[in-house]
Amino acid sequence: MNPLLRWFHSLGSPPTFYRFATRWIPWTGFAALVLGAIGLYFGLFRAPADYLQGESFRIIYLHVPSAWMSLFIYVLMAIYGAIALIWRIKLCEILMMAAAPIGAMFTAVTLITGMLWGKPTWGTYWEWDARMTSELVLLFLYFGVLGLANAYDDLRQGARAAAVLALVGVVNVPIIHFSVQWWNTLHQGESVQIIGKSTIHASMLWPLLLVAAASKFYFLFALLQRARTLLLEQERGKSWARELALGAR
Amino acid sequence: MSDFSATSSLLFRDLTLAWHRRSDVLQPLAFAVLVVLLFAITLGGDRARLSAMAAPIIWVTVLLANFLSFDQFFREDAADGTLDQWLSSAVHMSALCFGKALAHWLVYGLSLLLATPVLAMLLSLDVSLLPVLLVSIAMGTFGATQIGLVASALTARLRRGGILLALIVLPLFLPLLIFGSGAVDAVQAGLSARSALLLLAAQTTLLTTLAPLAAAASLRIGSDQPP
Amino acid sequence: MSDFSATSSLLFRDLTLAWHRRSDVLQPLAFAVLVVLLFAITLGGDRARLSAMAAPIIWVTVLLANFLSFDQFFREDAADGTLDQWLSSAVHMSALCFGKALAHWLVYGLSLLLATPVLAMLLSLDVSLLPVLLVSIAMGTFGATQIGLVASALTARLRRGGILLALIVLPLFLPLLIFGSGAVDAVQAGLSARSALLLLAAQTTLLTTLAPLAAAASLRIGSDQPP
Amino acid sequence: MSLFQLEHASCERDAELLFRAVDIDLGEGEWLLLEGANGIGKSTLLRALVGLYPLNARSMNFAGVDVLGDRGPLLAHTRWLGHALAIKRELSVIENLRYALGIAGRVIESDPHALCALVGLTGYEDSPVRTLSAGQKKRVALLPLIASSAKLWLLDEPFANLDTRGITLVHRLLQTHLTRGGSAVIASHGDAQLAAPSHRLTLVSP
Amino acid sequence: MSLFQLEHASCERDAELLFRAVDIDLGEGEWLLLEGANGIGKSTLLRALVGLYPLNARSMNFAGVDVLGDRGPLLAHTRWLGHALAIKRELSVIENLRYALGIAGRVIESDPHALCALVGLTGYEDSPVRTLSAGQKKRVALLPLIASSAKLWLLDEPFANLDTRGITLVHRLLQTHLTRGGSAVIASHGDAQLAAPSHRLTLVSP
Ligand code: HEM
Ligand SMILES: Nc1ncnc2c1ncn2[C@@H]1O[C@H](COP(=O)(O)OP(=O)(O)OP(=O)(O)O)[C@@H](O)[C@H]1O
Ligand SMILES: Nc1ncnc2c1ncn2[C@@H]1O[C@H](COP(=O)(O)OP(=O)(O)OP(=O)(O)O)[C@@H](O)[C@H]1O
Ligand SMILES: [Mg+2]
Ligand SMILES: [Mg+2]
Repeated sequence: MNPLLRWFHSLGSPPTFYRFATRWIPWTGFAALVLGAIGLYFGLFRAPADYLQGESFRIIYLHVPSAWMSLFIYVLMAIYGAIALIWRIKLCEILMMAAAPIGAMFTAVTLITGMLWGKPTWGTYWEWDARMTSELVLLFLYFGVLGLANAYDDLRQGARAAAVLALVGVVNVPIIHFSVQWWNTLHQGESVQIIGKSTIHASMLWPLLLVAAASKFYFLFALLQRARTLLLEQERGKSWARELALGAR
Repeated sequence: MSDFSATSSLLFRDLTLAWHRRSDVLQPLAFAVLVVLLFAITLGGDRARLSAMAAPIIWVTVLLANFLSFDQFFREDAADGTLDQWLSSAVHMSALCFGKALAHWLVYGLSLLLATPVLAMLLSLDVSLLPVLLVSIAMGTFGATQIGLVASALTARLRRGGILLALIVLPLFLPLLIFGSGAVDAVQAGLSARSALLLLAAQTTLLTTLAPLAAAASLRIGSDQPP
Repeated sequence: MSDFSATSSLLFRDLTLAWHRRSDVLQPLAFAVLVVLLFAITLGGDRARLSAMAAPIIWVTVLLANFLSFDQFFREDAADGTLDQWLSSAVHMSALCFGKALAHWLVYGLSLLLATPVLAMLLSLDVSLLPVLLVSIAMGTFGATQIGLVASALTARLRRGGILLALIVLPLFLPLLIFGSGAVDAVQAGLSARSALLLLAAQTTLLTTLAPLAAAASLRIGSDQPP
Repeated sequence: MSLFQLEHASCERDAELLFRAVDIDLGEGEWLLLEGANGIGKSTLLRALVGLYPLNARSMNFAGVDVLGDRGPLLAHTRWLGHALAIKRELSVIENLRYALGIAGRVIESDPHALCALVGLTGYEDSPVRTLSAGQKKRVALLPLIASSAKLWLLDEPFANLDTRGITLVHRLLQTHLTRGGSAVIASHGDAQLAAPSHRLTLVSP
Repeated sequence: MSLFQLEHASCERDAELLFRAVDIDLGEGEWLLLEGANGIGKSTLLRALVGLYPLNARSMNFAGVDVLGDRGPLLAHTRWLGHALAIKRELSVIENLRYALGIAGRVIESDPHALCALVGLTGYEDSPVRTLSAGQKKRVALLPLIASSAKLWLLDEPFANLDTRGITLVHRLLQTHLTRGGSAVIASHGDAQLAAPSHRLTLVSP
């Protein structure tokens, strides 16, 4: 077997994953903290004010990274769901379930920061604009996944049902991303390009990228922590989990 | 071959049942007419305004009426033990799910499609918009039915599926609504509806291929609760 | 006195059942939010237009959501034999019917009433119109529930009640709608809503006194068809 | 004294007579076993007695009062149990009992746990009925019957789905009811051998 | 030869064992009577056998093939009948039969009227099932069973609601099935005395 595959496979066993998570949780949390602190410091205090929007544009450092994360986490959740359904890997069910509330949280932050930003720039908190609407719908999708998972008495059955929904819901992600092009709307189009030239000034860009990286690490941190708890809950009958609980006491 | 005969058998069964319950089956349709009628009455004064909003109102109404019909997808088969009977025999569930969706569309989708000109008339929609409205509604309801298939399969066994069904269906409807009513908007604005319709068609095709598989996988979840 | 305790017992039973099925019970509510949301999305561009139409849209939506809930009035009690059990014992049917309507309003009507401010917000209704909207919706849903009681009692035993229910309920809803949304219109136009509200109250009172009697008489019809 | 009297009764379905004219004369402490092939009309007859189905009869008396026209006096002292069990899946066993009695304008007089024990549902008092087995559900349906003070029981296949202990139990409940001066009409298929009925009525098609 | 083998099987509800480990070894032409008190887990066991409920077992074989992981080979030759009858009220008796078989990818091979006569439903072939009595509905549910060519029957209380002739009839159908090399597991409460089972399994709580 290919060594990468073998590593992945061994990680799939609950006790191994538990140890892996325990090892990496502090590091990811630390990275998130440091990167976030630097990025936010430069973004909020050092970057020049926008010539059009003034100081209110600084909300971008919260809004855009969480907007990216809200989409990214959904896609990731769907991938975990697909793996869970096809290969019946229990760990992926758990990762999926662990990712959902974090994604919902980022979606909520996007919506709230967007609304706060909308008031000074567009003069209204809410507008039935394409991107806002579809982001709201993304929040509903997250709620649907969470609600469906909780509606089943059995944890694993709930996870499988939620996985189907997560997969089916993936169609919404491109819609949210491209909505600014498909509809003529208030919300602005893409200004950060990975390939090609960004339309945003470098002194504004690099703190943004730092915060974005921090949000990724924060996600990893929260994901590992939640997954660890879920894993213990699901495996509470198994011997390794019992030993661990005894050892902790 | 046996899958095909099973699917067509289920199709005929569901159509027969729908015929026996024709009055219940027409309820979503009645609902659609009702909504439009009430809107026409309340907004009736200003005819130009009404006709400008006619297409989106019709699209929303049709999707909502379709949503109301989803309750019927698996509820009865789950309650009277038929679903368990299928799961405990060697039938090909995704073929059956395809048959169920087809039957459902022929009953509910088609009747809504046929009612669309009436709805358009009630809201004094510009007649030139009718063709694109009909085409988009035909595709849209077919796609919506597939969404309903999956959502109903996911909630068929749940004691408390009600609000979940709404929560699941609504986000998935949105893309259909965007491109569907977008197509009509485009024509209304003098543009070509081609790209919107193509995107709608792509979505519907994708849904039609994937939904029966997803539904089949979902129906087994929760079978430990007898009806 | 025993009638009173029977009615309150039924009331508590229905509220308990509603609590157990809270997710299903919220479906009409979800539906109302959904309708308003979709309308807001499709008509969203023009804010002023939306807010001008907000009150009639809300009234229509609330009545429709209420209509959807009528399906639940007697269907289950008829299906599991409870209705037959009542008819074959010495209970006072009209007292029970009154209890059923009250429970139904407390579950569906009240939740719609509580959701009305949210609907108003979604459609950016003028805040000054909210009080009259709430008062009219409160009375309107109560009257509508009584209408639903009678209509559901008439169709409880029918195999194919669906469209009949709509046909019975709809014409009866119209007076409520006219005076209810009329009251809001009056305030919007700077006039007094008093006479519209009084007429609405008169209707609701009349319905509340007569509906339980009519429903009790109707439930016996068709008892020769076991569930 | 005769508690319930029925003379020359028959029911029709689609303008055809279901069974030949039947006569019932039931005293206090007596019970009647109603037999007959599937589809002969046992359930229909029981439903007709409580007024859920049209009944043709020469006369029908309960405790000396004519109840052919107005079933009121009969229904006040009768409990009928049909094929549909009239229990709510979401409610617990005790809730089902409480509301069934409450809606009839009564309260539980004896201890509900003792009643549950009587029908063999100890330990399931607070389980939602949805989670019970078929035979356990049947027992739940019997609860309001034994908690009520009805003089006349009309039971449609009370033994179906019950295990042997459950059948004995129903017979014991019936005996208690009879010794208190009650009466019963019980439709059943041969499970009733455990106790000898006072009367036996076998429906036959005309 | 042994057709169906089950070793050391048990089911759990809410993390509690329902019944003690059971073993089944059923040859062709043999049938097993599954007994036990109400709520012991008979229906649950039957559901678990066809994969509707999680089953713990050491092994499970059908016709020599292991079917513990994948029920496919078992389900292709098995018909299970549960408490819910899986019939449609609005459809007629024959329509119910036709669609039940059709959806399983089969057609009615014998004359449907002859099949109806076999279960005693002559004259009701075209009646909507809604208009049948309880026992007649049960007979309708038996139709797809005898029209199928399933090797293994798993029947949950097939005798409930049937009259004495109906019970004899089911036993006759069962005999025919067994002489053709079929097998059956039948959960029932003491109505099965008419014919001696090849095996008897009484579930008891652990
Ligand atoms: C509730 C209201 C809002 C919501 C739901 C929202 C949602 C989003 C989402 C989902 C993205 C990520 C899109 C993607 O990467 O595909 C995004 C990006 C962005 N948003 Fe918002 N937004 C809102 C309000 C605003 C406001 C008021 C502004 C500023 C005037 C704004 C400026 C931006 C910018 C600059 C980006 C980055 C665009 C890019 O580089 O791709 N947003 N928003
Ligand atoms: N809703 C109905 N509409 C028309 N005919 C009906 C209806 N219900 C029952 N029947 C017919 O009336 C007859 C008597 O039915 P009933 O249910 O009284 O029989 P039963 O003696 O109780 O039988 P079982 O032992 O099977 O319960 C049957 O032949 C049946 O077909
Ligand atoms: N949906 C459910 N959820 C939780 N527990 C259940 C559920 N269904 C059944 N049970 C419990 O499982 C046990 C076994 O039930 P099962 O239906 O298998 O019994 P059974 O042997 O078939 O009884 P009967 O003879 O009454 O049909 C019972 O104690 C019951 O309370
Ligand atoms: Mg009967
Ligand atoms: Mg059972």
